[in-house]
Amino acid sequence: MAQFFPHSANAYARTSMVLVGVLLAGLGLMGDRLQRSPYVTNQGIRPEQPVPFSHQHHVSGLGIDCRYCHTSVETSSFAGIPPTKTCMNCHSQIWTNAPILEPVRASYRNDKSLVWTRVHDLPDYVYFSHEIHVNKGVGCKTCHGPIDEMPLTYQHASLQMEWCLECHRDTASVLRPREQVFNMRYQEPAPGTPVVFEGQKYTKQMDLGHAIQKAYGIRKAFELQSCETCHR
Amino acid sequence: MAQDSENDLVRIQTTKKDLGLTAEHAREKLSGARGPQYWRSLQELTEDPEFDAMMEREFPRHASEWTDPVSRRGFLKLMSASMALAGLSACTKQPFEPIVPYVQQPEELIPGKPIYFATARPTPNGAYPLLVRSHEFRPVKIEGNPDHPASKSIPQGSYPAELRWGVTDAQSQASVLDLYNPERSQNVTFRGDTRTWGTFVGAIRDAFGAERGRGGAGLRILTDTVTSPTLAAQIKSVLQANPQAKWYQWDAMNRDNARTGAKLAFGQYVDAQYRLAEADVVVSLDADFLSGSHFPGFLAMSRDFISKRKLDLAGGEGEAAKMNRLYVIESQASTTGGKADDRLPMRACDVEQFAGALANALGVGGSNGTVKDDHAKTFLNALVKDLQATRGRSVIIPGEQQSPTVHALAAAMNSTLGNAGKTVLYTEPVEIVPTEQAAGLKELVADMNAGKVTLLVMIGVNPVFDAPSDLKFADAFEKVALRAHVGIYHDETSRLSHWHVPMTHYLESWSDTRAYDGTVSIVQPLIEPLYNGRSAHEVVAVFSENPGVTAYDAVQSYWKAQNKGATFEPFWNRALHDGFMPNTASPARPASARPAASALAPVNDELEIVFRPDPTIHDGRYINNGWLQELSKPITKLTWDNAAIMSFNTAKQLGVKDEDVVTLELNGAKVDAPVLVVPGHPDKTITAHYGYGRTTVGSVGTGTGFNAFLLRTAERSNYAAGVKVTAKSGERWRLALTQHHHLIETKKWKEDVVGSSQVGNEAASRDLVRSATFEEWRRTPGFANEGEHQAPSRDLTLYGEDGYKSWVDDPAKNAAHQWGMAIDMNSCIGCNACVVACQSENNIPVVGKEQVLAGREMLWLRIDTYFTTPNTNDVSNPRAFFQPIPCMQCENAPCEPVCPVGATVHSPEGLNNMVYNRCVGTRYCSNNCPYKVRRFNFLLFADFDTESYKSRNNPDVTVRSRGVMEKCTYCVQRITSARIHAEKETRKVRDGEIVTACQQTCPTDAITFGDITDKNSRVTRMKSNERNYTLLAELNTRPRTSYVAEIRNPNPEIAVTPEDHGHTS
Amino acid sequence: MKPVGIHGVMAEFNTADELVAAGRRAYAEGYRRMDAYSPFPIEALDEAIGIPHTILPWIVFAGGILGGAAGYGLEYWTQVIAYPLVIGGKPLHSWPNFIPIWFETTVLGASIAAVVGMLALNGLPQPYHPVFNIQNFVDHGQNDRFYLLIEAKDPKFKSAEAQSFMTSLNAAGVWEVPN
Amino acid sequence: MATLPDNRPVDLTRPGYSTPVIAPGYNLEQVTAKIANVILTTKIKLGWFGVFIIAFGIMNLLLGAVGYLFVKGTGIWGINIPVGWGFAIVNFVWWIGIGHAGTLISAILLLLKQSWRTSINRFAEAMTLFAVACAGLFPLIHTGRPWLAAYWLFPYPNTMKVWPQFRSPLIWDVFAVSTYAIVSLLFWYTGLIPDVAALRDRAKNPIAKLFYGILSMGWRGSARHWHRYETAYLLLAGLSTPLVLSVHTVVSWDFAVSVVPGWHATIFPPYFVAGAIYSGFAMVLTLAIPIREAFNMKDFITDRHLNNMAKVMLGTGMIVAYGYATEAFFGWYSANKFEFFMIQNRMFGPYGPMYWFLILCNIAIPQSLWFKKVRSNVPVLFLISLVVNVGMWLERFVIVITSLHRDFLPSSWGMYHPTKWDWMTFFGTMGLFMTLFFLFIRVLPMIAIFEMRTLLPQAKVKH
Repeated sequence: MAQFFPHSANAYARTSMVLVGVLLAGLGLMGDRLQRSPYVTNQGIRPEQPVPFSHQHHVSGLGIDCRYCHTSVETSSFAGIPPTKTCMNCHSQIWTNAPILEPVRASYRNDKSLVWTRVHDLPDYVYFSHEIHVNKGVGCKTCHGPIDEMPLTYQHASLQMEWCLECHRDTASVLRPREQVFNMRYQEPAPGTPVVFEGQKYTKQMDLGHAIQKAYGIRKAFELQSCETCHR
Repeated sequence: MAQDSENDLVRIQTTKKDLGLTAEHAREKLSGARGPQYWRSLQELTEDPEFDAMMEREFPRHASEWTDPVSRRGFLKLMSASMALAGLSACTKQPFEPIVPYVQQPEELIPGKPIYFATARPTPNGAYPLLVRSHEFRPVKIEGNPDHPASKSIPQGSYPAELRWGVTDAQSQASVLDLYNPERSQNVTFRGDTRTWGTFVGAIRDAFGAERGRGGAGLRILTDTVTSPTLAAQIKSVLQANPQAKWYQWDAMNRDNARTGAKLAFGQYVDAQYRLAEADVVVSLDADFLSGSHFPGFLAMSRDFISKRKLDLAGGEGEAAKMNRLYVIESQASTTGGKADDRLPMRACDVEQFAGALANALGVGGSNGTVKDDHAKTFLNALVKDLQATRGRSVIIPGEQQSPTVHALAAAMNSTLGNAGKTVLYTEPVEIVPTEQAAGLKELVADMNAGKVTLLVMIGVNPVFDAPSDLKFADAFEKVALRAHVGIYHDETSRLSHWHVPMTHYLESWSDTRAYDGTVSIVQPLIEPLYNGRSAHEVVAVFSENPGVTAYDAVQSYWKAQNKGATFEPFWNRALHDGFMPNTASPARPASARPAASALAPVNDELEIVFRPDPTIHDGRYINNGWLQELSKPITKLTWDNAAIMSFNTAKQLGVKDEDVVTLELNGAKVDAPVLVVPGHPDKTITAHYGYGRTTVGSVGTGTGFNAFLLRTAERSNYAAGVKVTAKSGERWRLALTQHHHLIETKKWKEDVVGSSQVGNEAASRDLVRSATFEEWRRTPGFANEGEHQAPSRDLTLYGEDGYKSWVDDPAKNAAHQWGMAIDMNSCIGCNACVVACQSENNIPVVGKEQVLAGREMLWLRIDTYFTTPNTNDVSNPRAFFQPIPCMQCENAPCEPVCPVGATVHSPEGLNNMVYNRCVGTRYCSNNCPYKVRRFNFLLFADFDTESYKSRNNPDVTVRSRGVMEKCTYCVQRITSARIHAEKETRKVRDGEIVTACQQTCPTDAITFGDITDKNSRVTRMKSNERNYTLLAELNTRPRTSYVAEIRNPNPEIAVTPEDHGHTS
Repeated sequence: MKPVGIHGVMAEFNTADELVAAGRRAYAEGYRRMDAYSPFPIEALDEAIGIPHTILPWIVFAGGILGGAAGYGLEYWTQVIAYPLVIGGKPLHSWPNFIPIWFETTVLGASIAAVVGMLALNGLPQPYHPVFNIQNFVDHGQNDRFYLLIEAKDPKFKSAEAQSFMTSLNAAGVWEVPN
Repeated sequence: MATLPDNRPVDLTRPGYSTPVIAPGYNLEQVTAKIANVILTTKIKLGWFGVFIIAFGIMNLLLGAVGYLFVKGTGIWGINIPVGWGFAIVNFVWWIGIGHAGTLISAILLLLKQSWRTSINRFAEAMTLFAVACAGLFPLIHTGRPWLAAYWLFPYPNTMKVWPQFRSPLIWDVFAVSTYAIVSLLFWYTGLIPDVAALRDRAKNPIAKLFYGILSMGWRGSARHWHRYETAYLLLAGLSTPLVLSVHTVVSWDFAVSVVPGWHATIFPPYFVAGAIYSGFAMVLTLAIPIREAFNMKDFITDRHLNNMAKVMLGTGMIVAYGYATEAFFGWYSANKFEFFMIQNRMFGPYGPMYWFLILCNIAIPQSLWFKKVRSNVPVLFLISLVVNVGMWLERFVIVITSLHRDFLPSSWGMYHPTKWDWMTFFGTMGLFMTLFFLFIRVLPMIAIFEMRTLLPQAKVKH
């Protein structure tokens, strides 16, 4: 038999060429998806906690201000995790023997810290400061999402650099008046629901944003995306 | 400084509660899961009830962990490791980290914000007043106390009021590292076996009880120089109760000569305090008062001395300008000599003769002295003329290591010249009970040999190592029935003692102390003893009626006694807050020196050896401190070793060269030492720094240097003639120099001896160091910017308008600030304080001798030293120039365009950013950096394993892992925190709000940092100075760091060929 | 599925000259759909059997333009638009530094176009081809003999005629090539 | 006295007889057989096996050294501050240089219609590929964090939204070298297609048939194919020529773009390219001479080839010499302190001896090539080729190290001492190179069969 390759070999040869191309493209796409997946970012994941603390209940339900627990959010890079004492301020009065609160009481009784699991955990070469964001009109919700509706706390944003850059390159799109920062029911300005800032009524976020930029002296995009802003 | 505004809020008194927290937190670190475990003390293992009780008491309070460098470094480590395996950082999953809040948060703590505590570092010749930065109750960074007279920065009226910060010295900066050293002794031992404090007290009380009957005849207490009023009072009361007991003080670098000299001159012990701000002519008789804390009052003296050389400040530029003049007659090559306007090197023993001759010429009765060679004669005559012309405005400073006669003569001359009371004050000594320590130690040894001593308690001393060799201390020591040693480390003495008690670090326990001028500070602890240490107060209390008394009670009750009544509380709190008690400086004594008619010691022609404390590790007490070990010593640039330092000629005569091993032999005693040839060292003499060559030390100090104490006798403790030097053929001792000033070959290579002058020439021809004499500067104020080494015009760019200019010159595209730095060469005295400050602030790792030898030291800031020879190629007496080199933050940074991944880029504020987490380590940037200020982590230099050291790290700075380039960033973390502070108030950063670590610690304020677009900022004023120039300007790198050319003020009558403009030789 | 019918008629020659001559004859005869096979390139064949000039050069040109544009575009977009950073005081669009990569990508684009284009135009890969049914061709086709093939697709093709015509060219052998 | 395949004696040294690029008396079949049989023979030569094992052993040095490097970090090498680049970059430049001959021979000589290229271009190209492979290793492993450099150096969309910094010559390198590797591979493969087709039809063993069958893509020597094939090949040659020049130009920019005295010189690109060709031809000789002995290819790789290559070496060597002269001249004429000191230090500094040794290797000794006697003396030629290889490596060493170790600030001057790991890595790459090369000559035709055919009289078509 003179022919070494069967007739079908031609088809195989050509399709295999196409397949290789498709495969490479597929791998690339997969990698791109993977690096943004919750598996890598922990986005939306609710880690195990010693006590199933519900922001929904405490914030929406009871209307407790963020700063009641996160005391240093306005004064320090770190927002502050409430010491057991803070919990006991109320829970020595109410739910005094709710079983789920036993760890808290135990902690207070034995003077032994609760060990929570970090929900928002930036890489350690990233230096984030709550202080400046909160003071420049970046609302809690802007990064933490609908924290007031979370029965169990999870990470709202990807916390990846590209996500940080989104705002740093376009601050106007997220800024709100300082006094609105901790307001969980704050609505972005819209024709129906204007936002008043320094006596002015604003119906477009961009207009409001630019006004705030001017008023608060927000640095320009090319400054805020400079490396030393977050890395040292 | 930025934090200042907050200081008053946060600089508060430490409460016991905090201490509990801090201790617990530290222990958390120590018993951390990662890395090797460091138990707090063996007691943990030997389940001691007392310990359990203590744990019960303190376990509860967990400290929080957020800004904790441990996790940061842990992560970096994890990252490098896992990425090495995974290979894809984007896909490396970050592990869940715990977050541990307090149970009850101390109210003064704002998590994530540092707190400042005022305290002081006691040293034998006066305390160094400090302001210590503490993160979550972990002392991290040492700063000087801005308010204390001894440590405040140059008090020029022309500075803005809020610009106050405290200055410090290298040893103080480094002392925080000792606190965390895991190799500190951690438990009470008896003959090496672990015991408890309780058993120790019991045993000592028993032995002491036996002595009680005979008035404590067998009890001897040996301490280092005591500057603590409380401790002195405690000991005195013990001695009162036991009249037969004796107390001795011993420091290897003691001030016996000064004391004896004072006796000769005044009939009483006094401290001379020099007011150099008043002196126009300063004469140093072998006094090395510019090179570090081993000279009493170093901070104030250098500050005052330099304040007379800041030409823009001392009477302004131009005609009005005035400048003091420094004559240095010295027996070694020191920074003081390097800064001298006129310098005369000679052997230590000749200094006495010279002093005699000088006194004679100044008409001090009964003195004589012969000066042989002609240059010395011209020098002397010119000096005399100068002194006579400046009566009352001159000062003569005798060296600590010079003979009592010299001290006496100096005192006599000062009063003859009418300087006493003006440029020099005589006050009561800084130590509470001044003694002549060598004599005391002799007496003690005699008693021990005579068997009179049954109980010897040694606190903070190591006599077995550093006592004069002829006293044979160790032998006598053996004869004492019960020997107890109290010290921070296990050392030679503790090894031969029955009992050893770990002592507290000064940051760990309460005490009080006096600065060199007598001002009293409360030593306030920032953290509870990490290693179960006990303070001297507690130990001495053992011999009192109430052994249980704590240091806190002892100190407080002492001061209660001092000021009775209701005023105590405010007084106490004020003292703690300010860090010192106002108006407690020792008053000047109206003392006039009598002409000292003492015969001068005869001078022979033998080879002489000079003993000096080591510039970095002092008398050996800091030998376990990696920062100080790796700190290149001024002038010699030597690290990790000491050496037999000699001149080129002496080396030639002895037929030896660098790194040869020689045997030094002095009346019987022998020791092997490496040779190091240093330009400017006098001939026929060898300088040996003591403190090295210890046998019982931690891993850092092991195997470093040779023990010069072996040659040092009680009689000749500072210099001795007749040392025999024999070269050991074939043997070499590698010396890790950070600047190879001997190996420079230019014209003719293989010419190692003339080498160092060649450096001078090379540096000169490259115009790196620019200086002129006072006269020349008067004639041509712009000398520094003449010659061909100028920056090309800014318009010379390929890109025209959209080029470089658009980014920095166009305000529209610009940030609110443009940072810049100016370094005043006139002010830099090369004392190294800034280098350690930088290391401490920026978590710079220590790499060890081998890596330094390989050329891989990591220090971001270095002090380049160039020698120049006014009289051509005479390397025996060169001038030294000290040039601190941080990153130049070039506007056209050559490092940036060559980085393939953009890990080093420019910030809108003109910083040359280094993004560690982006760096892949091609090292191209370093190759292309003309200033070679970049440092590379060739191996995993950062310490990821020692738990305790992690607590020391500055949490605001990333700890760099292996394979990453790093460099000076103008302390970008400080810039950022100040900027945030300002932005919160929607304003620009004020001038002086940002102070870099090096600038803050500089005793002479040589470094100025600020916004160069602000016309009124100090840095702008410095840069507008005519002497301002930039390094290698012709490369058009446009550095943001510039230098102010140095002016020397030599006496024209002393023949020195004038320096030509802008050139160093 | 097994291929059916015939592919054409093939003749074997011993020298290149004979092949070229035969090719000319066949072309003169009016045959158009034919091909010649030789162990090395023979330029004379092109005009002999009327091979049109290939469009490959234009494909390569396009590839080069594409590669270059992509390269410079990437540089400009990343450095000026996507993440503008000041580098060593140079402008964002520092074009001199962008030239080397622009050049390299141009060459890369062109080269890939050349090879891929060549293979594509040649219809390769094609492991199976009717001519391999002729054992002689397999044994000598890539070595030392020369072949002329008249394809069945040729309008003028009649197997018998073609075979007799071939033999008239005193070929060393003539075969009918099954598909 | 050579003999023809049909055993007729022929005197090649007869006066007036110019050695042909292929010995007379061969026919198509014999050419194919002679080259193909080297591969298709079933029995493995013991000699080949021996050298292969040795090469493989040396290659494992590389694996060991690199493994340890990844564990410990670049600190195991002698590099430091100021000498941030050591052996790694020296070897990189050296290998890249060697990698220039192949493409040059196949491309430029093709355009210049140099028929003698045909018998050496194939393995010269192979050599190029393997040299580039060795070279490509270094830019990666010399970084501090190779596991990041491996992909951060390439532009790909990422979650950090950051990109490579395209002003850096190192990035130019990445593109230049990878482009060069790809194009050389394509060029080489294109040339191989007709030959593997021949092997396919010649092979008996079905596995070999399959292997060559797949590689040949069903090539059948159709005139239409040949037409496009020739066009493509010519175009590739045209593209490769500027490319091959660009690659070493870019490599030279790694240095010339910097500010370091001794690096920052406009002469670098031409002088580097010349040096590359120089070392490339030296390496071709180093390989060709033993091979034609071992496989008895004297009739295909004739003395004429060696002679011509020697001439090319002489020529490029002179350009390189001119480069050295210019550097020295710059140093003096620029009246620039740094430049002047640099050249002084290069000549009389601690590394001075290496400078003079490289002058000896690259300039002095090769001058002997002026003489036909030397050119036609094969053993001597072989030695000279080795000497030049050494010399060119030294040149790179001198350029990299002596420029860095004493640049601007005397305070920061230092020395560089290679460690055993440096040496292991260097020799290791030679092992890698040889291993690949021996595998190549075993599985693929080391000489372009179909091109050899065109050299035969039978291939000349009259009218």
